[in-house]
Amino acid sequence: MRAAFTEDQLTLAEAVRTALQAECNAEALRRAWTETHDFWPLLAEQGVLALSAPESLGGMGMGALDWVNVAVEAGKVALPAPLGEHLAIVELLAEAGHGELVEAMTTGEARVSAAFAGDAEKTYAVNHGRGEAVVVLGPAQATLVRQPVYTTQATADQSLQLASVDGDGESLDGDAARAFDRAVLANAAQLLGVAETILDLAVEYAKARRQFGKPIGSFQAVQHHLVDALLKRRFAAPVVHRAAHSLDTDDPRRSVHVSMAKIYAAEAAELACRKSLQVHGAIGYTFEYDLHLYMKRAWALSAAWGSVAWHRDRVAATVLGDSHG
Amino acid sequence: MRAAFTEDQLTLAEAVRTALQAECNAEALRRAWTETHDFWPLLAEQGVLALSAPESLGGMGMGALDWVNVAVEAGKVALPAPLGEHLAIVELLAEAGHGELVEAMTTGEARVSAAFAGDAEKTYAVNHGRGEAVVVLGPAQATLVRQPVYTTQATADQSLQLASVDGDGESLDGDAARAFDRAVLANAAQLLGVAETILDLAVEYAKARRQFGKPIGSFQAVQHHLVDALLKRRFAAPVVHRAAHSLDTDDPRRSVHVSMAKIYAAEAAELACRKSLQVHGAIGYTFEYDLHLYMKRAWALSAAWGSVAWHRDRVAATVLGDSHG
Amino acid sequence: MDLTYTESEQAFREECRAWLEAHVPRTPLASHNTREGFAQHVAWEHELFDAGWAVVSWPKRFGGREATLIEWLIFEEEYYRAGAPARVTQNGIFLLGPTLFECGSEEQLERILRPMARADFLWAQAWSEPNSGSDLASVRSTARRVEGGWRLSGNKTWCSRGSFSDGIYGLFRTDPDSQRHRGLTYFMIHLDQPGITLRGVDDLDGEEAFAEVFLDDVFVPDADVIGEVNQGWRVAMATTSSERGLSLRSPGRFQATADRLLTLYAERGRPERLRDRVLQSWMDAEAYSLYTYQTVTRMREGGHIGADSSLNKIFWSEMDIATHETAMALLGESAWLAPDAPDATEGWLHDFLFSLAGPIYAGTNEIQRNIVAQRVLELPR
Amino acid sequence: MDLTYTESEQAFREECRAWLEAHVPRTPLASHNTREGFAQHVAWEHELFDAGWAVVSWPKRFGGREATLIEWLIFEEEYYRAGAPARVTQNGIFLLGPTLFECGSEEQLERILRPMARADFLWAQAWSEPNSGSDLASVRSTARRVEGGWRLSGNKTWCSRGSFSDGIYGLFRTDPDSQRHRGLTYFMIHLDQPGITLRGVDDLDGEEAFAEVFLDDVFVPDADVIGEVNQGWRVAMATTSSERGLSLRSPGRFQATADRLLTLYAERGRPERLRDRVLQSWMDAEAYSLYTYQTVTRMREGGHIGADSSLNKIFWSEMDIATHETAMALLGESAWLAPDAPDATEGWLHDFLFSLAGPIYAGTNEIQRNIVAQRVLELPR
Repeated sequence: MRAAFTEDQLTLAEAVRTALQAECNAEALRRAWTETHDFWPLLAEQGVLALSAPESLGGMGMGALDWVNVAVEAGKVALPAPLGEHLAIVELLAEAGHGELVEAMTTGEARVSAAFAGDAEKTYAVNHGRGEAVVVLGPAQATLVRQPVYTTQATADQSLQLASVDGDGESLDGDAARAFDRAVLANAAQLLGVAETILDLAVEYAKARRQFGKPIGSFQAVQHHLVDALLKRRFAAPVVHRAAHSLDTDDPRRSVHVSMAKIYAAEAAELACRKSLQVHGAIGYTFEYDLHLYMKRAWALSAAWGSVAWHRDRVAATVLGDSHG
Repeated sequence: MRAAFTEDQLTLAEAVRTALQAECNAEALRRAWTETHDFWPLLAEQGVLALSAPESLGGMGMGALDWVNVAVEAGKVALPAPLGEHLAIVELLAEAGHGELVEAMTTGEARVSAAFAGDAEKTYAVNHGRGEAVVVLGPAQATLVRQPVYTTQATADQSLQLASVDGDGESLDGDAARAFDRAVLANAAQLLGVAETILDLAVEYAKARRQFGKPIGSFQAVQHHLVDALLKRRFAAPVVHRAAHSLDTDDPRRSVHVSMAKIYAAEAAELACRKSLQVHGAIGYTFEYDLHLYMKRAWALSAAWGSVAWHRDRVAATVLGDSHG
Repeated sequence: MDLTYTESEQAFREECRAWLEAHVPRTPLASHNTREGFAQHVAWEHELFDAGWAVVSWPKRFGGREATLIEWLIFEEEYYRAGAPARVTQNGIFLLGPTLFECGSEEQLERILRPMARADFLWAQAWSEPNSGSDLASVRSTARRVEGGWRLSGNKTWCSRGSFSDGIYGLFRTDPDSQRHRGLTYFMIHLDQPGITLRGVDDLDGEEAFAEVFLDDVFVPDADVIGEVNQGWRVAMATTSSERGLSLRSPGRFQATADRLLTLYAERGRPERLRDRVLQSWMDAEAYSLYTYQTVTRMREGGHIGADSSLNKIFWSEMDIATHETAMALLGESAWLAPDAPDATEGWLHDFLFSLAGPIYAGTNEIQRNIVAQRVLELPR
Repeated sequence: MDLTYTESEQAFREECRAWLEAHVPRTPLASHNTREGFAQHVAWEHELFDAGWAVVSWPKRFGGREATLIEWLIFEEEYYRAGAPARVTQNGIFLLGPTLFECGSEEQLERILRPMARADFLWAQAWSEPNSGSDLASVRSTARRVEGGWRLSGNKTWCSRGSFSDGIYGLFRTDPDSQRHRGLTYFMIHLDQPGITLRGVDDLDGEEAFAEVFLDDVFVPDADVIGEVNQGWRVAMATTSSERGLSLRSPGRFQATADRLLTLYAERGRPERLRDRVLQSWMDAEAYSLYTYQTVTRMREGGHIGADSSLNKIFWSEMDIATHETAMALLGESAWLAPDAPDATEGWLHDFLFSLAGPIYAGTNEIQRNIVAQRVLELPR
């Protein structure tokens, strides 16, 4: 038992952090609203796109514990690209015999996103809606839509292009359930990241902003708001890490652990939004201040890949042996 | 529309308050653990036992709006007697032709309690377990157990004697549903009262207790705890009052309104317990301080006559048209 | 306690309902935080005023119909139930208006109230300064005595819809040696005066919901001072306990939202997993309404709302967020689609974002809790 | 990240489990907050110590088995899973013990640790004074220098199970001119000394869970001072970041409770209406365990727990209440029956009441939140 990441894992995440923080700041997110500010070449160059692909196909064959913190870093900067989806599906596509496609994906030449096949009528794929294919992925099945018909759907989070997906799909012959769990984990990891940024902004603001002759961060109510958000964020992290471990070890309770990761990370991010906005006050409510860029991402991520309530049902079905919802 | 009590109603509650506060203080509650400290003669003398009985049977024929604040006063002092049950059932017994029994009840000679016929296997009657009869009352049926076999069941709330009830019962030919709603309302009103006492104790303590060179009531965290409890208590009151009105006017949504009264009052009382204990700190956790007398009553009342979750199901069934639980 | 409506209250409700059914625009207006939408809302306000519905509780001579407070609540219920437009006059009729009723001169009432109520002259509040948000008394903007009036300089911010308004009102320091609450005076300022610069500030929706106003030696005549010079704090506080003020947020809006939530829940197939949250929102809207009816009854019988308005604000603002969060959860991924997306669902996103401002504006909920602690529970400062 | 147990960890677990299965009393002992029950618990501690399980992570020479921190967590998991008795030695082995390891002399270690661990000498903490609860530094009790030691006077309170203990430890003001944190010294005091009066204080259960201790010129030899004179605050604080301290509350207890809750939920027919609360408790116990394994790993690799222990405490204390509240809700009316009532259900009532003390003792959660705000988030005071 050693509940900590390896040096290699931390070094990888650190390298990605450095690259992302340099390129994907708030200014870049704002540019992404109007221009096509494309981070995919950067990710390819950093080797990030190859992380989870099999070595036989030019990938690095890394597991969830290796890339989970990369996804956290993507979340911190609200990376406007479906990196989590990419990391989740390459292995499935490889299993299903789409080796060439996977090779092209690891270099960034081919772009394949994924969409959650949940209870709703429509499925939405995040970003590069113009990608050549979409994997429609549920907890038990996966289909590959080769020539998807996209309908672009603008969202509150302007840097995140969403598209509803139509088109014929072929069933993918691989471990769909595992790929689904990877997608959920990547989503949870990004939520963890964005929660941290949202909270950091509030802490910095609380130190700087003065009212009643002192920094607002010295007021007990403000302090306790921020501590509550920190608490949720801190206790969510090990839950996300454990889910990565369970994916890599194929733990019999893998799906429970992944759903818990989503629940804890999403709740942490949502609480961070509430508390951070409240501590900021009016300034946090404006378009010119950066907070909303990250809040909107948090909300979008929370709604994607199954809501908290959906995942709670999934955990309950296994743990409590009931079949609610 | 006039959302306020009449002068008469307020005067009655005031008179009962004066009598109860004089007789039923914390000292009296402690005495009630060991001695039989009987408040029934006092209630008879004050006319309280006759309030809800028909005038034809020597009662005062008063409605729920008239007695609801009397029940609040009983809650404030944690009256160790099944007054709510009494107020709830006299009308039903009169309807069912038990006029003589009702007459004896209004003078305090006969003692009849009531027990909730819920989902659980057992039914428990509050206090005077030695009473000559028990009405077993559910949302749709009522039976009168004439010679009940009691098994005394001590509870955490030592001043409140509970007994499980066995024995043959005769079905009561009256409006059981209405009597049940009255019992729930009386329970909610007492919760409202005891919540107030619990909160008052905390406010007084927060003013007196000093730490870090000032009263703890000047710390924002303590202030906000108490405000949260006050908020719940304040917004619960009109919900309870409306339920009384709906009983008196036989509103088509009477049962929804009564269940809401229980939900709001119980949650207010439970939050008052949590916040008051926290503000008191260790002293509130001791047997020699009075807080626990009222907290234990709040918990007991909350569990009686259907839990919050039970009543939430009842409201949902009508309002949301679903049949959960 | 009589929670049934009198015949005349019932008649008033039916009159409201009939008029609103006949007149509320069938297609929703554009957002009132845009210039185009604001103009549409102003036109609606004209129609409302001309039919006598703009300020029902005001005296007839100012365009009201002298409705009781209960009737005002009924009007609000019907207004929101009908899905009628947001009130762009609200910072006039619910904030400045009550202030004038309490502290204004007869001349001011005559001159200002009707144009305010008819949306012929639009008012925006200007309470905050860049360094004075929660700490309302730390005003730095100044007013200097000149012949016939004052010269105002400084910087006011978070003026809602200030970009589309004709005037603002707020506190300025008239006694340069004064500290905090003392030495402030309550001014009304026309935005077309020389020396005024306005910068629009966009909200979370990206709409120009606020303005920052820079004042450089702006002239304001004595006639536009409310109450006494250096007594501005008292004037501002008088408003907060006014029965006509925004402090008494009407329950109609929340009940209408709760009803929409119930509809949405049914449309989405009554998902069990969200049942308790939907139920809580509906019950809380009821509770808020019942509480308000008790408050209004007390006020009709001579009581004051006082610091209770802070309890109100905490309750409705937190309820409002919870309700909209639940709606977003019911909608799932499509909740976050922009209004112009093909699959967008109407209104909830905008309203959710707006609900988040509730615990911030008009005094943060932290400040409100402080006020309740100190004034209702009488805890020490 | 390797969340699987090594072979030796697994072997350790099996050894624990086998011993506990063979030795844990089949009938629960009487409450350790009663004199009778306390004695039963002391006998159990003897058995535990003699078999080498009392202080698994301690050096062998003091009766431990030099287990790793991970093994200690495993031991705790097995201990609670087995339903073994509450630890009456806990204020010794988890609080005073770590203090001695950090700051005690070799002589003190030799003299005090084994009797403490075997429950031959029982220790109670004496941190609070009647006017010094959350404000721990406002100590008024004094110690006066005398030949060979000190004379202590004052009043300590909330000494858990003080009525059944042999000694207490706490801070006394040795520099009469000092203020707050300065000038305090850390003493161990034998309760059989002349000048000591003890008053039992009953808890919510009506059991003598606490004692108030009055000291009137009580002699304490120099040998019973821990660390340096006037440096008591530093000594007390050193303990809070000790990896052996109570500050690292082991997850085993909460996981065992969550498992019992799941059983209760199934027994009560899985009432849908309480599902999400049951689920949340189970998940939170998991989350707490995962968090603790990360903390312990960090500490094994040279890290310190520091102010993080405050985050821990907030989490477990609030989780513990929620879990017990849910159990009470599952039990309904019968939840509140006294232990001797015919229909009583075992244990939950007592444990619920005890859970309520969690956010109060060992520093209220308000104080813990202040600490996290100031030391972890580095917000200004």
